[in-house]
Amino acid sequence: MMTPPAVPALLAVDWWALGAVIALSAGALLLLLLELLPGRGSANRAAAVTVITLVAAAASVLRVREARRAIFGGMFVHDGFTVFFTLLFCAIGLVSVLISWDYVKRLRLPGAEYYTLLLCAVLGMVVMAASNDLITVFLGLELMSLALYVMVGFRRSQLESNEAALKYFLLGAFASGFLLYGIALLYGATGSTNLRTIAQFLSDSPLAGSALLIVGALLVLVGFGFKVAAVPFHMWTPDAYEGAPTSVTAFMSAGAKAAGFAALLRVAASALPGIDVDWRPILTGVAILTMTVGNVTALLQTNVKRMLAYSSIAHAGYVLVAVAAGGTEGNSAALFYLAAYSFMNLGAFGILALLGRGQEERVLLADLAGLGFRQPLLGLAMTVFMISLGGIPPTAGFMGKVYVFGAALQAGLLPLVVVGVLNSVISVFYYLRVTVAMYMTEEPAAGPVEVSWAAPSTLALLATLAITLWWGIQAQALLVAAQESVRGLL
Amino acid sequence: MSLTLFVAFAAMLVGSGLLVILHKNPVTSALFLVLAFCSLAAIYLLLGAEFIGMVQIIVYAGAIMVLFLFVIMYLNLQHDVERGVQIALRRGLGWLAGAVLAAEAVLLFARGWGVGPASTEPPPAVAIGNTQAVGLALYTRYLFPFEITSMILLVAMVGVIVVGKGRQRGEGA
Amino acid sequence: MSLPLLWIIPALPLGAVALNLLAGDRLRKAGTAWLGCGSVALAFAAAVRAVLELASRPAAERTIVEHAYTWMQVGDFRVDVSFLLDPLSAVMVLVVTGVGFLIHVYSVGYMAHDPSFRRFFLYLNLFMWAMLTLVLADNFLLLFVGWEGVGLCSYLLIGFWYERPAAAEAGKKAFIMNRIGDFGFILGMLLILAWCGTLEFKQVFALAPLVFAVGSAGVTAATLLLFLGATGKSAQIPLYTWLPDAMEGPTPVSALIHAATMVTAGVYMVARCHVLFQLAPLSLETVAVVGAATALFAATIGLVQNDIKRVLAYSTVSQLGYMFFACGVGGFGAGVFHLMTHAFFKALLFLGAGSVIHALSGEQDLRYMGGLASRLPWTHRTMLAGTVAIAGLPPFAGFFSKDEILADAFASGHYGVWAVGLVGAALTGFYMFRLYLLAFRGEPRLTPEAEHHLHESPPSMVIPLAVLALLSVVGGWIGVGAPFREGESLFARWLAPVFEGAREAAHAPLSAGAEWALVGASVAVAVAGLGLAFAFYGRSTAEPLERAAPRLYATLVHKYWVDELYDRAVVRTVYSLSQRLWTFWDEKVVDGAVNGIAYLMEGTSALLRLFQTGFVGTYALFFTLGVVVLLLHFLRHG
Amino acid sequence: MGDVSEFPWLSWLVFFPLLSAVLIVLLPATAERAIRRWAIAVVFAEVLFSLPLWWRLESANPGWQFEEKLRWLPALGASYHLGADGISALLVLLTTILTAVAVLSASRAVEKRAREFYAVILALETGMIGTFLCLDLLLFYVFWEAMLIPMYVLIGVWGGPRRIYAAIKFFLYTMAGSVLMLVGILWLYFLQKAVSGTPTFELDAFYALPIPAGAQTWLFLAFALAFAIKVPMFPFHTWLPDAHVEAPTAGSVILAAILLKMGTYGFVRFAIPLFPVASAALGPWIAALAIVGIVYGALVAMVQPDLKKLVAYSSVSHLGFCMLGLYAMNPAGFAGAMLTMLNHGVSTGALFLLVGVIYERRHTRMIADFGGLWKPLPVYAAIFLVVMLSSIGLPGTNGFVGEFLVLVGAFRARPVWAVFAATGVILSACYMLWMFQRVMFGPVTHPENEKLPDLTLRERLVFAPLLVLIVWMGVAPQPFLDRMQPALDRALAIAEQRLAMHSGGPAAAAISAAPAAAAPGAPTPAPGAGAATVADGSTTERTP
Amino acid sequence: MIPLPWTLGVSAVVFTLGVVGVLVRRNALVIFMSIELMLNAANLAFVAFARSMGSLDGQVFVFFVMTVAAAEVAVGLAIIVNLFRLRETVFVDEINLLKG
Repeated sequence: MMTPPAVPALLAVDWWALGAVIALSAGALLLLLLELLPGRGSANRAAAVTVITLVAAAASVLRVREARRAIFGGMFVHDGFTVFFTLLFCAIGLVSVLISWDYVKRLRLPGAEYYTLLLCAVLGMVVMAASNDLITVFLGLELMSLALYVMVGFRRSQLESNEAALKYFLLGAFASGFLLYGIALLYGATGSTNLRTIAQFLSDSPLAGSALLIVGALLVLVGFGFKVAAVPFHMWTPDAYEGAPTSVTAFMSAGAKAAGFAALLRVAASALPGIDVDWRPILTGVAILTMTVGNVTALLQTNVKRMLAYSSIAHAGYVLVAVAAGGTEGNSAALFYLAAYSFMNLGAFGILALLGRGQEERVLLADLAGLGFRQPLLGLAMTVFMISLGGIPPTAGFMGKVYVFGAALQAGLLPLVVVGVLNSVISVFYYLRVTVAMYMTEEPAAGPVEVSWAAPSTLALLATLAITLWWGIQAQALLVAAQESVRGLL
Repeated sequence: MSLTLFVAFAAMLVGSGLLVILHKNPVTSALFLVLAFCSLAAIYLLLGAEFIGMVQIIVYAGAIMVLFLFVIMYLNLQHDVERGVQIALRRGLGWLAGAVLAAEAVLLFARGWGVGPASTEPPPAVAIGNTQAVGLALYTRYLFPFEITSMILLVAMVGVIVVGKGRQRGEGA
Repeated sequence: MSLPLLWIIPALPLGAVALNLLAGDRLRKAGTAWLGCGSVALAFAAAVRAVLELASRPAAERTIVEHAYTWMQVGDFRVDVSFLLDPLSAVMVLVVTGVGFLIHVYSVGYMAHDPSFRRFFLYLNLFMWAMLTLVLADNFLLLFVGWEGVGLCSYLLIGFWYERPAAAEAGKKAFIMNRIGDFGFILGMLLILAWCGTLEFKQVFALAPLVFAVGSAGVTAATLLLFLGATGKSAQIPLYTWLPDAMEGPTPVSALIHAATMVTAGVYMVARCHVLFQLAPLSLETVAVVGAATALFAATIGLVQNDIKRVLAYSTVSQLGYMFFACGVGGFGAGVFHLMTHAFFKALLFLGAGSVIHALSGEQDLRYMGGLASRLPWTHRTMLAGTVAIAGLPPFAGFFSKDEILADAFASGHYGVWAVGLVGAALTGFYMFRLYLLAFRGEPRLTPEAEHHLHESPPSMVIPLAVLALLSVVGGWIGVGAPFREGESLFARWLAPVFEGAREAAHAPLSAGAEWALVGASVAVAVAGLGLAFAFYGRSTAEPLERAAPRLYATLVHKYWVDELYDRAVVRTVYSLSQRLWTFWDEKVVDGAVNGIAYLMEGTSALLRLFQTGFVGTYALFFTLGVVVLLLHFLRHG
Repeated sequence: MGDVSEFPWLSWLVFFPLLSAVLIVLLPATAERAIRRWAIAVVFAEVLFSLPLWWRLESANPGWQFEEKLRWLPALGASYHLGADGISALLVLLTTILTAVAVLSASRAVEKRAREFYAVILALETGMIGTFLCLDLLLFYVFWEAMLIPMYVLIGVWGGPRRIYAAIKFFLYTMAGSVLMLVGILWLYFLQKAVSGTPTFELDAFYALPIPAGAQTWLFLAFALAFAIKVPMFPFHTWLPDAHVEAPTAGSVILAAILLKMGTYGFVRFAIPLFPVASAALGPWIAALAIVGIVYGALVAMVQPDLKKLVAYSSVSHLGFCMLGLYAMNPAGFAGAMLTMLNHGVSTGALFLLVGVIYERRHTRMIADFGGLWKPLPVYAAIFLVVMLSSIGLPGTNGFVGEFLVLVGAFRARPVWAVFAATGVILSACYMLWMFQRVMFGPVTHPENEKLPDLTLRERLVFAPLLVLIVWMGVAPQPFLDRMQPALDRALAIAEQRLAMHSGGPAAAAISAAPAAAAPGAPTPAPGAGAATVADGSTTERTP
Repeated sequence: MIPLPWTLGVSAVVFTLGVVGVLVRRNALVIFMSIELMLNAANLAFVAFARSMGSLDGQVFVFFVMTVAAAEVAVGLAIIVNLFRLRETVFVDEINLLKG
C-alpha cells in the first residue's frame, strides 16, 4: 500500500489529506498579503484570519480522518498519528491565537508577522508529525524552530526577549547540527532517509553493532531531546520560556514539545522498531533525570513563568516515561499525555498572559497574591491547571499520569514509575505555591495585580479549563483516539 | 591523484576550520571559514557532487559568508578579549569535551560500522550530469520538501524583517 | 409481678438524674432534695421487695437473673445487660440503698447552703445508679460499667468544689489511680474471657473449675489482675494514696463513697469471684498479705493525722485491709460482714465528722477542736457509738465482724496475718479514741470564728446519724456466731449459697476454747488501744510520739513519703519522658525527618539552580556532556 | 422516597453536595445569610438523604447494596461503580452527620469568604462520601486524592498563622503516601488483566484475583503506606498535629472525624482482604506500630500546651486502637476497630468543636490561658465532660464498647498486644483529666475568662446529636454492630479464603475468621496446656 | 576513488572542531560560525555516503541543508545584530539576565 510509485504522480495526491498543510501555507501567505491592505485593526484581522485558517486546516483533516495515505513518494503520510497531531497542533494554535489576540495588541507587537510565524510554526509541527522521511522531519523542525526563534524575540526592544531568542537560537542551531549529523549517519548506515525503508533495511539485515546506526540514532535522539527539553539538553528552556512573550511561551511549551515528541515517536516507531526496548536504559535514565531536575529546580522559583518552564521540562520527563515504555500502550500514553498536558499548560500560561496592564508583565509569584478571591474565575482556572499539572484528580493531568505510569508498569519499568510518582509529589509543592499565593496570601496594599480581560482570552481560558476538567472526568474519547492513532504507526 | 587532492583539501579544510575557532579576530575567523567552505567545495567536486560543490561556493562561501562579514563589519567588532579563570576553565572543558567526543567516536567506529546498501534505484537510462540529476530529483521525488523549504525561506524573510527593522509606530517594549 | 424486680433498682436513681438534668434550675432546692432522696428511697424499697422475694425462695434457688437486653454481640462474644440478685448482692444492694438513702437525707441539710446543690444531687444519684449496677451486674463487663461509673462519680464528687485546686487534683488522682486498677481489671476480664469464653458470672464460675487447674498460671494471673483492680477501687497498697486525698470532697460524699459503698466494691468483687480466687492459692495469699499490710500500714498513719477526715480516711483504708485479708484467708463471709458493719459505723463516723465540720464552719483540724461534747450533744453521742463500734468493743457491730475475721485468720493458720490484724485492732482503738478525745473532750481550742457560729446540726443531719448509730450498735447482731451461739450466724447462713464452694475449702472449726481465747485477745488489744489513747490524750493534746521519736513521727505524718515517692518515680518520670518524647523525638526526629526531606529538596533545588548560569556556553557544555555520556553508555554496553 | 433500587441513591448522595457547592459559588458573595442558610439546608438534607443507608440496609446481606454501575472508561476497563455495605454505610452516615454538625458550628466562626468556605466544605463532603462508596479502584483513587484539595484549601485559607505550612504538609505527606498506592492499583490492574484477559478496576475482581505472595508484600506496603499516613499511624503522624492546630474548627472536625477514617477504611476494604498473606506476615509489625501509637500518642498528648494539639495526639492514640483491632484479624477486633472509627469520629469531632467554641470566644487554645472555666461556662463544661469521658472510653459511653472489643480481639490474637494496648486506658485518663482539670477546674485565673458567655442555643443544637450518639452507641451498640458485622465478616472471609489459596504457610494460622467458639460447656483442653499457650503469647483460641 | 572512512574522518574532525568552537568561544558570531562548521561536516558526510552508495539522496539532502542554513544565518544574524543594538555586546558571557 505504501510502496511509492516509481514516477511521481502529482495527480495521485490526495489533496484532502494535504489539506492542513495547504491551508496553513495559504493562510500564512494570505496574512502577508492582507498586510498590504490599508486600515486599522490589522492585528484583529490577522488573528481572525489565523483562526479561520486553523479551523479550516483542522476541518480538512477531520474530513478525511479515516483515510490512510502516503503522499509524495511516502514522504508525507496521512494516518491516525498524523490526524491526531494535526488536530492537536491546530487546537494548540487556536488556543494560542486566542491567548495572543489581546496580548499582541496590548504589547503592540506586529500582528500580521506574529500570526504568520505562528501559522508557519504550526505548519512545521504538522510536517514533523506527518513526515515519513528524515528530510521532511528535519525541514519541518527547522521551519518550526526558525519561526519560534523569531517569535521568542518578538519583543525585540526588550532585553530579556532578545536574550531568550539568542540563547534559543544558538542552542537550537547547535542541536540542529547534532540532529543533522545523526541523520547523515543514519543515512549512511541504512542507505535511505525514508523511515519505512530504514525499518525494512534494518529488519532485513540487523546492524546491531553498527556504530553508524547507533551514533546516528543517538544524535537524532539528542536533536529531538533538545526540542522536547529533555535533560541534559534542556537548559535553554527556562531562559527562553521566561524571556519570550507569554503568549509565545504558551504556544511553544505546548506545540514545540508535542511536535518534538511526535517526530521522536514517528522516527522511533517507524524507522527504528525495537529501539524502545534496546534503548530503554538510556530512555529510562533520561526520563528520570528530566523529571527530577525539572521538578526539583522548579521548587525555589519565584517567577511563575520560569517555574512553569521547569515544570514543562518535568512533563517532558513524564512523556519520556511513556516513550521508554514503548509499544502501543506507551505510545498512546504519550499521545494522551501530550494532549492533556498541552491544554493545561496553555491554560496556565494563558492566565499569565492576562496579568498586568498595558505592556507590563506581572508573572512573579508575589504578583499573584490575593488574586484568587479577587478574580474567582481566574483563580479557579489557575487552580485547576495547577492541580492538573500536579497530576491530581479529577483532571486531565491525573488521567494522563495514570495512563503513562500504567503503560510503563506494563512494560515492567517499576523503578521508573516509582520515581515518576514521587516526582509528581515533589511537583505538587510548587504547583501548590501558586494556589498559596492566590488564595492564602494577603493581597498587597496597592491592590492585586490588574487583569487584562478580553473576550478571546476568556474563551481560551474557559476552553482549556473545560477540556482539562472533562478529560479528567471522562477521558474515554481521548483514550480511544490515542490508542487508534498509534496503531497505524507500528 | 584524486586522493592526493583530497588529502590536500582535507588538510586545508581542517586547518582553516581550526583557525576559525582559534583566531581572535572574528573577521579573520570568517575569512578562514570561507577558505574552509571553498576546500569543502573542492572535496565535493572530488566526490562527484558537482552541483553541490558549486552551490557550496555560491551560497555558502558567497552569500552566507558575505552576510557574516557584513555583520562583523557593521558591528565593528575588534579582537575578542579572552582572559580570566572562567574563560580558561571553559576552554579547557570545551577542548576536553571535544577530545572525549572524538575519542568515543573513534572507539565506537573501531568496533566496526556497517554502511548502508548501494542504491537500489535503477541508473538513469541516459547518462546525465549531476546537476541535471539533482534537479530532476528535486522537482519530482523531493517536491514536498522543496515546498517546505520555500516556507522556511519565507519565515526567514519575515523573521529578519521583524527582528531587524527599526522601531516604528510607537511599538513598545 | 407488675414491676420488674431488679433493673428498676438502678433505674430509679438514673431516672432521677435524667429528670434533674431535664428540669434544670426549675426544680429548686426542695424539688431537688425530694427527687434525690425520693428516688433512693424508692430504690431502697424496690431493693427490699426484691430481697424479700429472694428470701422467700428456698436457699438453693436464691438467685434471680433478670435479662434486660443484649448489650453487644460479636461472633461468639456476647455481653448482656442483665442483673443478678443473690444473697451476696442482696446484702450489698440493701447496704447501698439503705446507707445511701440516709446519706442523701443528711446531704439535704449538709449541702443546704451550697450554690451547686442541684449538681450535687445529680452526681449523688448518678453514683447510686452506678453502684447499684455494680452490685447487681450479672457479668463482669456490666460490673465494670458500674465499677468505672462509681469511679467517675467519685471523681466528680471529690472535685465537687472544683474551684479548690486541691479538690480538682484529688479527683483526678482518684480517677487515675482507679484507672490503673482498671487496667488490671480489664486484662483480668480478657483472661477470663479467653479461657471461659464468656463473662457471665454463673457460667464463668461453673466453668472455672473445669478450665483452670488449681494454682495454674491462667487463673492466678486472672485473679491477681482482678485484685489489682480491687486495690485501685478499694484503696489498698499500692494504690491507696488517692483515698485520703479524696477527703477534699464534701463530707457526705466521703461517707457514702469513700467509706460505705464504693470503696468496698473491691471487696465485693473479690467475694463475688471467690470461686476463681480459691483456684489460685497464690492470689489468695496475696490478697491476705496485701490486706493485712494495708490494715497495719494505714492504721499507723492514722495515728498521727490531725485532719479529722483524714484520720477517718486512713481508718477506712485500714478497715478495707481487714476485709481483704478476711477474703484472703478464705473468710469471704466475714469480709462481707465487716463490709456491712463498716458501712454503718464508718458512714456514721464520717457523717458525724461532717456534722462537726458543719458546726465549726468548715474547720477540720483536730487541734482546733476540743470540748465539743456539750456543744454538739447528738453528734457527740452518735460519734461515740461509732467510735466504740469501730474499736471493736462488744457488743457493738465492729466487734463481731472484726472478731470473725481474726478468728478466720487464726483458724486457717495465717498466724502472721492474725497477729498483724491484732496489732491493727489495737491501733484502731488508739487512733479512734484519740480522735474522739481531741474533738469532743478537753478544753475547747476553737478559732473565734468557729466559736461564733457553733451550732448543733439540723434534724435532717441528726436523724441519719441516729439511725446509723443504732445500726452500729445492733447491726452486728445478725452476724453473731460462734462462740456466742450455736451453729452458724444468721448472716453466714444467708450467704451460704453463695460461698458454698468457699466453705468446702475452708478450715475445720476451732474449738470453743480457742474461740473464746481469740475473742478475749481481740477485746484486750482494743481496750489496750483505747486505754493508751486515754492515757495520752485524756488531759493533754501534745503528741507523745513527736517527743519520743521525732523521726518516726515525721515519717508517719508524711505518710511514709509514699506520695512523694510516687510523684518522683512515676509522675515526674512519665512527664519528663513525655516532654522529651514530644520536643525531641517527635519534633526533632520524626517530624525532623519529614521536614528534612523538604530541606533536602530545597537544597538540591538551590544546587541545581547554580548550574543554570544563564550563559550559553554552559548550556552548550552540558549539552555536549550529555552526548558524551550517552556515547559512553554505548561504549560500555555496546 | 420512591424505590431506592430505581433511584441512583448513592450518586445523588455523592454529588448533591457538589451541585449545591456550584450553586453557592454562583450566588453573589454578599448574600452571606442566604449562603449560610442554603449550606446548612444542604448538609441537613444530605443527612436525610443518607438515612436510607440506615433504614434500608439489609443487615443480613454482606454484599454490596444500593449498587450502581455505569461504563466510565471502557478503554481501560474502569467503571463508575458505587455500592454500600455495612462498613461504608455507617461511615457515610458518620460523614453526613459530622459534616452537618461542622457546618452548623461554623456559621459564626467563619468571618471571611463565607461563600467559598461553604462551597469547599460541600465539595469535601462529595469527596469523602465518594471515597467510601466507590467499588472501582480507579474511581476510588480519584475521590481519595481529589478530596485532598478542598481540605488543603480549608486549612490554607481559613487556618491559623502557620496554615500554609500545615496545609502543604498535609497535602504533600498524604499524597506522597497515596501515589505509591496508585502504582499498586495499576500493578494489580495489569496482573488482573494478565490473568483474566479483561482489564478492569473492579474491586470484586481483585478480590477474586490470586496474587503471588512475593508481590503481595510490595503491594501491601504500597497500599498500607497510603492508608497508614492517612490514619495516621506512628511514625507517619506528624502532619496531623500541624494540620489540626492550623485548621479552622470545621476543618479539624472533618479531618479528625472522617478523613482519618479513610485510612482505616482502606485497611478494612483493601489492604487486608486483597493482601492477606502480606497482612498476616506484616500484621505483627503493624500491630506493634499501632501499640506504639497508642502509648506514644497518649504520652505526647499529655504534655501538649495547646488544646488542639492535645486532641490531635489523642487521635493518634485512638487510631492506634483501631489499627490494633484490625490487625487482630478476628471478628471482635474488626468490630471493635470499626466501632472505634465511629466513636472517634463522634467524640473527637465533638472535642474539636468544643475547642472551637472557646477559641471563638477567646482566640486562644492554650491550656495555660484557661482555668476555672466551669464557673462561667457550666453547660459547656458539662458537655466537655461527657465528650471527654467518651474519649477516654468510660463504660456507658461509646468509647468503651469499641475499645473493649478491640482489646478482646487483640487478646485473642496475641495477649501481649492487649496488655500493652490496655495501658492506653490509663494514659488516656491521664492526659484528658489533667487537661480538663487545668481548663475547667480551679479558680478563674484570667479575668477575661470570667465573663465568657455560655453555649448559645445553636451551639447546644450542634452538640445534641453528638451527645445522643455518644450515649446511644455506648448503651446500645448492637444496632451498629448488627449492621457492620456481615460486611466485616465478609472482609475477613475474603482474606481467609485468599489466604487459604496460599495455604501451608505459617501465616495461615494467624487469621482466624471465626474463632472456635468457646461456648460454655464445650470440651476444654487441659488447663496446663492452655496456660502454656498464654505464656508463649500465641493464640488463645481454644479448639474443641 | 576516495575511501569512505577518509571522508568520514575528515567530516568527524570538522564536526568536532565545530563543537569545540561553540564551547570555547564567547563571541556569538564565532559561535555561530562554528555551528556552520558542524552543518558542513554533516553535509560532507552526506555527500560521502551518497558517493559510496551511488545514490543521489544525500546530495539532495545537502541542498536542503544549505537552504536551511541560509535561512538560519539570516535569522540568527538578525538576532545578533538586534542584540548588539540593545546591549553593545556580542559576547555570550555578558548575557545572563535570565538565569537560575
